[in-house]
Amino acid sequence: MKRATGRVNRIGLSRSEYGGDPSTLCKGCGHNSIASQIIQVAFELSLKPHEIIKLSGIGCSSKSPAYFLGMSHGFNSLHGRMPALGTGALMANHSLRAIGVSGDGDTGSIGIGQFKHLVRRNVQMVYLIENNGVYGLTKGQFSATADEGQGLKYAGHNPFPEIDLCIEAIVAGCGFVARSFAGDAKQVRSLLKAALSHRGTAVLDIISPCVAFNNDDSSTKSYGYGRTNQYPLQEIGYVPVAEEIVVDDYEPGELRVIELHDGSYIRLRKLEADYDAGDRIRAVERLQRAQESREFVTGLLYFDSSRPSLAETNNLGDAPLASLPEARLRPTHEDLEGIMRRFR
Amino acid sequence: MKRATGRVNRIGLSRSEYGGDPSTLCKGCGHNSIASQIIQVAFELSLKPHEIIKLSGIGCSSKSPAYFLGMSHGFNSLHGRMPALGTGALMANHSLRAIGVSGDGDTGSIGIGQFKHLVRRNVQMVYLIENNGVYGLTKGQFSATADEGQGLKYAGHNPFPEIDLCIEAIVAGCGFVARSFAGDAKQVRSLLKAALSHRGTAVLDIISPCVAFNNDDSSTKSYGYGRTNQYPLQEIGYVPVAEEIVVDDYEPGELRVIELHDGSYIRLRKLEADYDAGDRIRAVERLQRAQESREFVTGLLYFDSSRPSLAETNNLGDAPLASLPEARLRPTHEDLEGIMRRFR
Amino acid sequence: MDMKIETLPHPDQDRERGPIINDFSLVVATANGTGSQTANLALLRSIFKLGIPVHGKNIFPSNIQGLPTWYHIRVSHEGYVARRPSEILIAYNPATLLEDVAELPPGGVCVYNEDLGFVPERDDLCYYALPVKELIATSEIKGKLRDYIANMTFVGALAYLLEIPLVAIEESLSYHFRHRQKLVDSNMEVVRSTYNWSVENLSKVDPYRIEPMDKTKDLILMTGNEAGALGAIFGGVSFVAWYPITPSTSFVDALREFLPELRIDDQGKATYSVIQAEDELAAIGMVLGAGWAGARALTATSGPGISLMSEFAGLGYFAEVPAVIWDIQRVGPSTGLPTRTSQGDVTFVYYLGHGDTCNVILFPSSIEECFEFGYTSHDLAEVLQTPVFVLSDLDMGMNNWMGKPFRYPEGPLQRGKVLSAEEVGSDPFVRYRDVDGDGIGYRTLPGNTNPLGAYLTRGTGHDENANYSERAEDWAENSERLARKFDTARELVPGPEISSMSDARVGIIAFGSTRYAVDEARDRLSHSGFSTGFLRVRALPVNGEVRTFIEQHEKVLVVEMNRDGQLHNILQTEYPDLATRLVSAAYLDGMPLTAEWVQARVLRVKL
Amino acid sequence: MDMKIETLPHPDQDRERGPIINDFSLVVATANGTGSQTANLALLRSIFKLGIPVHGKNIFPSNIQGLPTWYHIRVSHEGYVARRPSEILIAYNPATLLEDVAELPPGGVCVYNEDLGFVPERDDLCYYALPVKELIATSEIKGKLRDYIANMTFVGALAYLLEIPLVAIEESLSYHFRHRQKLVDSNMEVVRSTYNWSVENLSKVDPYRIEPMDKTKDLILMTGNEAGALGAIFGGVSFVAWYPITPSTSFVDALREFLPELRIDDQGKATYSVIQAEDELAAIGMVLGAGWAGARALTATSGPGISLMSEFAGLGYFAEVPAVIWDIQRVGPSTGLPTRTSQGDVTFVYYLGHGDTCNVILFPSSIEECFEFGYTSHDLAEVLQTPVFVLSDLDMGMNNWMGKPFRYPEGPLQRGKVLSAEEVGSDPFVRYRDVDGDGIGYRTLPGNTNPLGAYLTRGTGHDENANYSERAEDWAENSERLARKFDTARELVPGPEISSMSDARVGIIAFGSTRYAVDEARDRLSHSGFSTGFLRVRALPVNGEVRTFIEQHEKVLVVEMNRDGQLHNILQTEYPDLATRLVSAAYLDGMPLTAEWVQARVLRVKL
Ligand SMILES: Cc1ncc(C[n+]2csc(CCOP(=O)(O)OP(=O)(O)O)c2C)c(N)n1
Ligand SMILES: Cc1ncc(C[n+]2csc(CCOP(=O)(O)OP(=O)(O)O)c2C)c(N)n1
Ligand code: SF4
Ligand code: SF4
Ligand SMILES: [Mg+2]
Ligand SMILES: [Mg+2]
Repeated sequence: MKRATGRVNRIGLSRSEYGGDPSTLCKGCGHNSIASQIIQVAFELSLKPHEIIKLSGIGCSSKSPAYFLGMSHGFNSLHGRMPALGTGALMANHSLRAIGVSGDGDTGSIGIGQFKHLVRRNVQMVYLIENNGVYGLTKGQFSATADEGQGLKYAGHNPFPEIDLCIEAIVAGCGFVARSFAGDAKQVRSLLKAALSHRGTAVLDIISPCVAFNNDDSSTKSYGYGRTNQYPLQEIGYVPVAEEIVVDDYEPGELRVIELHDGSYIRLRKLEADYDAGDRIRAVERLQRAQESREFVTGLLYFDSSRPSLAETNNLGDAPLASLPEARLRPTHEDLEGIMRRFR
Repeated sequence: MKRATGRVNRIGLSRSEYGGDPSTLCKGCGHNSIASQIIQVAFELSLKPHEIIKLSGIGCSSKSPAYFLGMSHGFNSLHGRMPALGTGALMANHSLRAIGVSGDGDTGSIGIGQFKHLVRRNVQMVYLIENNGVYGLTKGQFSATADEGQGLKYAGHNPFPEIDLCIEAIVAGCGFVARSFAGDAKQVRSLLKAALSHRGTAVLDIISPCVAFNNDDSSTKSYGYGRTNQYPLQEIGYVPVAEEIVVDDYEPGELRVIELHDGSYIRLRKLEADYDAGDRIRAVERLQRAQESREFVTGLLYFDSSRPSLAETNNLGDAPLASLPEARLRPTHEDLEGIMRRFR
Repeated sequence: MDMKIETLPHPDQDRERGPIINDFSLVVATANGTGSQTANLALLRSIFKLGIPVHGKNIFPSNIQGLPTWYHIRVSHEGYVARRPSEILIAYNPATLLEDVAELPPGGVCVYNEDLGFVPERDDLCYYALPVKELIATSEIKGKLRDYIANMTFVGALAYLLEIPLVAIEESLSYHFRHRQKLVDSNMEVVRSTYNWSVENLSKVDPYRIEPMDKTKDLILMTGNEAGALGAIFGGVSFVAWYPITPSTSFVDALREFLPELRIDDQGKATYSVIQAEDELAAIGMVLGAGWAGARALTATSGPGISLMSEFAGLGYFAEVPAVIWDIQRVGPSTGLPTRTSQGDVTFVYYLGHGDTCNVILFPSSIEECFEFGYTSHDLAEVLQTPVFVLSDLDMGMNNWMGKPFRYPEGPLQRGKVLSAEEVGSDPFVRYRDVDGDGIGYRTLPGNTNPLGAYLTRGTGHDENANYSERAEDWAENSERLARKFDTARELVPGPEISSMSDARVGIIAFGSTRYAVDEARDRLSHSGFSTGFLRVRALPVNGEVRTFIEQHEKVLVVEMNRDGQLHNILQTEYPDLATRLVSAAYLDGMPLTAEWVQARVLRVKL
Repeated sequence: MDMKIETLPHPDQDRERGPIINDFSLVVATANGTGSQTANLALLRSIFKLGIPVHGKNIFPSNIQGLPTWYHIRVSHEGYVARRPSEILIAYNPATLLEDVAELPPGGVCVYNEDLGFVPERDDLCYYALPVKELIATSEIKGKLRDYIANMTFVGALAYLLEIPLVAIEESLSYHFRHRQKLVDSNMEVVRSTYNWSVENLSKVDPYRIEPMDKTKDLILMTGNEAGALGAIFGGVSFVAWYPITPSTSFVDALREFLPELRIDDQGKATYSVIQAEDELAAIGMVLGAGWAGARALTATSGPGISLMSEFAGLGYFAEVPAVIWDIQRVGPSTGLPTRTSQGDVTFVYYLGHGDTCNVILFPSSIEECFEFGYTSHDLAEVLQTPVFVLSDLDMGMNNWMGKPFRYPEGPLQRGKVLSAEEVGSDPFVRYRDVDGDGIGYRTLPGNTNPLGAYLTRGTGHDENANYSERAEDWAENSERLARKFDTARELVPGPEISSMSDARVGIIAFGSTRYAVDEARDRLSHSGFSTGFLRVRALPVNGEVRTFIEQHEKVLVVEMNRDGQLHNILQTEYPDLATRLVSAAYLDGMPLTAEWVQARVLRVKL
């Protein structure tokens, strides 16, 4: 537990009390920025730490629950299997709010099945994808969200079309689908806040550049001296200490071109002010068009809160299943006798 | 091996030589009609049985490879895992044409991850989904393609949105996506023929009603006396012998309402003659709209043969890997010495 | 490994041909999907209602319609329920008719559907031909359901041949149709008309007969899966996730049948949640999530599902999360025979998960124990903070067994070492410290309001405080503690049930559904003066009494329904000094073991 | 179970302080991601190039940047390569500096980065302080790469302290940078300037020194994963599917490095295909598909991946499909310690798959054997028509080991019983008939043009003709044949390697990477007059010679790097009559075993 320091929020906690262990991720990793925003949002919203659970799979991204909300319970589970774990945890206690953190490999490759089925069931949780297009923790292979045609030093050239996890979420029935960029603190925070109050699964796909492995020889600005000339991968690894990439607030409808650590660029376009997030079919179309023009549209892409959450579908009462007393869990002697009579 | 009887095709085989073992599926099951169409198409195209492999997962649908093309090799594998098996088999021998048969549970539930990744890789195979919205073989639970709100006797009411496997295929990058109805023999055959010559994965989602379990109490015309009044499921199972449901040829753009065995209806609409199958974004939109109006659009929904198949991506030569002689598989003494020098 | 079943002289072969009362087996041969199960179960339950010990085994195919199905009913005034070759055949399936007839012993009885065009050849059998089509021609039921109701004809015929009172049959039908009188009437119409026809047209020549007794008055008749599901419900299970797979599906069907009845609260809200997962990886994942968050959670599956649960099982063991997994075993490896019974997952489940994972296993062998383990498994899982596997099998799970009415669980639910906010207090909470020396730490649940109460659960190496650690000592200590916890489990799991005979030189060890064949074999052996001891293992890890039992016998035959002698091998590593006393009697072909087979294996033991 | 490592007096502790030549261990402590591996490997290879037996072990964290990393280099003129406490520390990591220094033995050497503000306290050590920042201030390399090149300073200092000729270092750097002179030069600049600085500023007081020998002239230095990958390539592997997981990733990296070089044909086409799967279920599925269709196929993974492969492993066993699976073991259960070594998957892999599945396992224990098993595993898989597992570990797989240059495989690829169209001929083809009595049927490949040659492969019960069957006899016979096939495997897998001493009363059994600790322990013991026998298991199932070895010794210690004594337990069930002779010496904390530990366990055996 962190001790209160400085300014406190409505429930008397300081920002630092929402912090966690020191990060062991690379300096400048987008995942660290996202963790900071989670801390900030929890502080600003005066969330009660014991009402939150943190869930993750396996990967650099999935390590981050250790680095925020140290006073909340959490479960760093198996690669690609956070959705199932979260589903069970939230059915056992649907009074909790869950922040799930996953990576693009964790969600898009091994975990795509669980992801789609979580969304279908509308399990009430914020599902955060820290999307860098690579497997960070296993050192730089392509994930399923890597751009078609992209090059990576160790992995070569990606010949396969990228999976757009926002499209995947929408066509699986998700009622809250947003995209952002790790360096856009303000947008990340406002989307996080909205997501935390959504009834059902809220998917946030956050582009979160990997300092260490998003490095392409073909990029003219590549500084990858440390890596590009070496052999073989497992023996020599130098990860330069980098600065976080930050984008300042940009306008609805605007395009921002962001230079990444390796000198390549990504194009972010913020959704227009008059964008209608209520039209599922248009949202998918918009994402497909953005894919064609190699842009990432950021903002709340689709929103519909009409579908019941899984807890509602399952007709749960107010008290969490996990805290029901024995009297409500175990049927009576008479119940048993009744059943026994039936099998005579 | 079946002996030639009656009319023979270009390579001297009769239709019956493309047959397999007698079906052990229910009489009237849509899956049987599809097997017949596969036999007919193989006969009409004069396919060489040894150039075909049949692959499947587990389920009633996945049993059917035993019931067609008895002179072709086949592999009835694991539940939901046919895509991986097929990928390996076709990389080992890319001169083979593969017919994969799966169910909606096999593909949409346990297998959705492998399905999406197969499609992304563009493995050259015809991927047939015999879609009945239920788990036939395990007796009537909902699959992920069951309509939202649908009722089934044993499974109750389905509260979750359906997964549309054609949309899933398209957004994963599939270049051949079609939908049909098991009872529409003509359409199934023509789509099968086209699929067999596609470069890459060709997905055919065929609505294939289950006689035994697509039975809803709420359906007024339900004849389900045998089942609806009984308890419990595993003890008493009566499956009435039914006729195959057949739809005669209908016109492009036309809507056909088909009565199923249990008295419920499905609505099929054939794509218009001027439908542009080359527009991916429109195809997804069309499917989403059809979903909203509770129709199934049938026909070739999306077609694009520009993406290389996985064998091309992997730079394979003409000779299958499986038949390379030792001399091409094992590097030379000199090669080994060269490498050894390098590690001195 | 000798896989052949010994064929001993059939017990009835040499008997004098007097009336044989309440002591025979009959088999109904039909095709799948013809609905014959109503008739079979009506028959079974009428015999049961007449006070006669009875048991039914359904040998059904892995498809939905048209393949051969056999329903075996064993009637035994002595109460034996193990599988035994049948003397009476109801031959209603043309596809297997000739084979079925060939399997009858001399003196056997063949009741057949005349419409199948069967011409009797063996002259050592009694035949009764039923003109089925004709018999149902007058039924008010029309159309497709004719086929279905046709099965009632053999019930009617047997009522005459075996002297089963029609009122008992009517009562059973009423039971199965849940007192829907219209259904009962239309079925009874066929039963009655066939009975009447039989009285006039058949002349009874075989010796087999039913006579009312009072041996089942206080008993129930239920499947193991129903019993297990009820046990779980009375154990307070509140979360279920599953993926359909034979033969575990009916376990969850029973949960879904009884939970809404027993566990909806005053406000009409459910005190449970059941989720059909997208596969078994998800099912076990959900169960672990729920167990971690404090619900009593279970999943039910079979071999292929167990394989898919491996990675999560290891996480559950290592991250110390309670969970209950019912494995209703079927024949493997691989998809194998989905509708045949086996005890083939013992080794695999015991070590399920890579690394040094080891799991607690319970082996119920009766419906009473299915019920009991249904709740104690949750107690154990929460007390030990680990996944607990209950290994039943298709035979136990899907067939109807007699049993005593279940005893209401004694004592409160044992929820293990869970600290409330107050209990955490103001000292730092140390999740994995072995405070009590039993290897079990104290846990808190998410939602605990004490700010000192939270921790991060993980599958990675950690120290006592649950912090990530790669330190060698931390790994070794934690893993040693887990081993200690397994020793604690050894003391807590249900001990073996032992039945000794003081002069026995041969002992038998068995578990689960094979105990019935062993019981019967021992009685037979004992009648012929051959004493045996019997120890029924009820859980893994095994505990001390097993050692004593082995020590007390010169040779101990480990009887099990798999190929490789899985429990036998586990016992050898548990008791290396006694390893050579253990003799494996393992056999698997999908059919439940018979007493004859066990008897022959015992006689073959070299002393 | 006793998990504590014995601490014996350190071998150097009592030595006289004369020069110690070519006989010490050094450890470089840095943080992950600083690129120190270049420096470490340059050091390792320069010693190797000087003809001195040497071995390096990388103890690295499961993250990418910033966590502690230790690189151990053991220099041994006697050729020992097992882990041993280090006398020389290169202390470049502030986070672990104090702990690292504390671990040095009296008389140890500490070379440290002065910039870290470390104040020496222990007075039984020799200290050398390097002003790293200052030393690289003049380097032409600017910006972020400064940190990286900073590691070259300790190389320069050690060149002086240990007397390593600079030319050897330059040669090594040239090796690692693949002769890119610019890179070599900029690195050598730092090495040289530090060397010069050291000559002027440090005065050598410790006894450790390097002296050229000629013991490695004919040897190579390579990781086990590289060797295994090369073995597979020379075994004609043509299909690889995998999912990244430490420590198996470098196995596939090596394949992807060498395949394009060695296996592109005249037309520029690949004679192989490598697919990064979406997970391990898919990877093994692809491999089985390829093996079924006739390619030599492999996947490489580690514990969690093995768990996920369970269901397919069972299918491979039952449907009889060749496949090779490399399991580069790391510490489990669960995610465990992904970057630490273990031998913890033996039991799980042996029985991987529900039902009576059992698998063939190979245990390479040197780079030569990694290479050899790299191709023989494919021969075995195709001959036996079954998945073959090769169990290596992180220590073997990812570290650099000396070895003899690999021998080109003798004889042609053994492709097993595959029938061509002509061989199928005109008789019906019976896939699963045991024609030769070895349990292995004949198979055909898809594409076989003989119309009689096709069959449907399945994971469900089948008869000899591969037709679906639920018949009890068919199941039993097929499963008996599979057991017979496993007996055939017993004869075909590589037998144990035995080194006996005629007067030994204690035998040792070990496998894989622990053999080096055993070798050294035995030498030590033998010097003090204690004879031991050694049998190195090279495969499961074990064969006959193992029995003889156990019989020849009063007690046999089974040494392994896991908690539960997995091989020990398997051997007990294999040889129940010898079970009590087997003593388990199992320990796992993620660090490779030491000779001291083995020695102590041997001395503790009660005779
Ligand atoms: C079953 C299993 N397979 C493989 C791994 C190895 N592994 C660890 S993290 C990872 C990929 C992580 O990629 P991503 O989810 O994109 O996270 P990132 O590190 O990029 O944040 C893999 C393959 C594992 N832990 N478990
Ligand atoms: C791993 C695993 N889990 C569960 C099963 C049981 N199972 C067999 S078929 C099936 C569902 C089949 O449904 P679908 O694919 O829609 O095929 P259908 O029978 O409807 O044609 C299931 C769950 C299995 N065989 N393997
Ligand atoms: S490797 Fe990439 S994803 Fe992982 S911590 Fe470093 S920068 Fe982040
Ligand atoms: S159960 Fe349904 S899907 Fe299966 S064979 Fe019968 S009709 Fe077809
Ligand atoms: Mg990633
Ligand atoms: Mg289906």
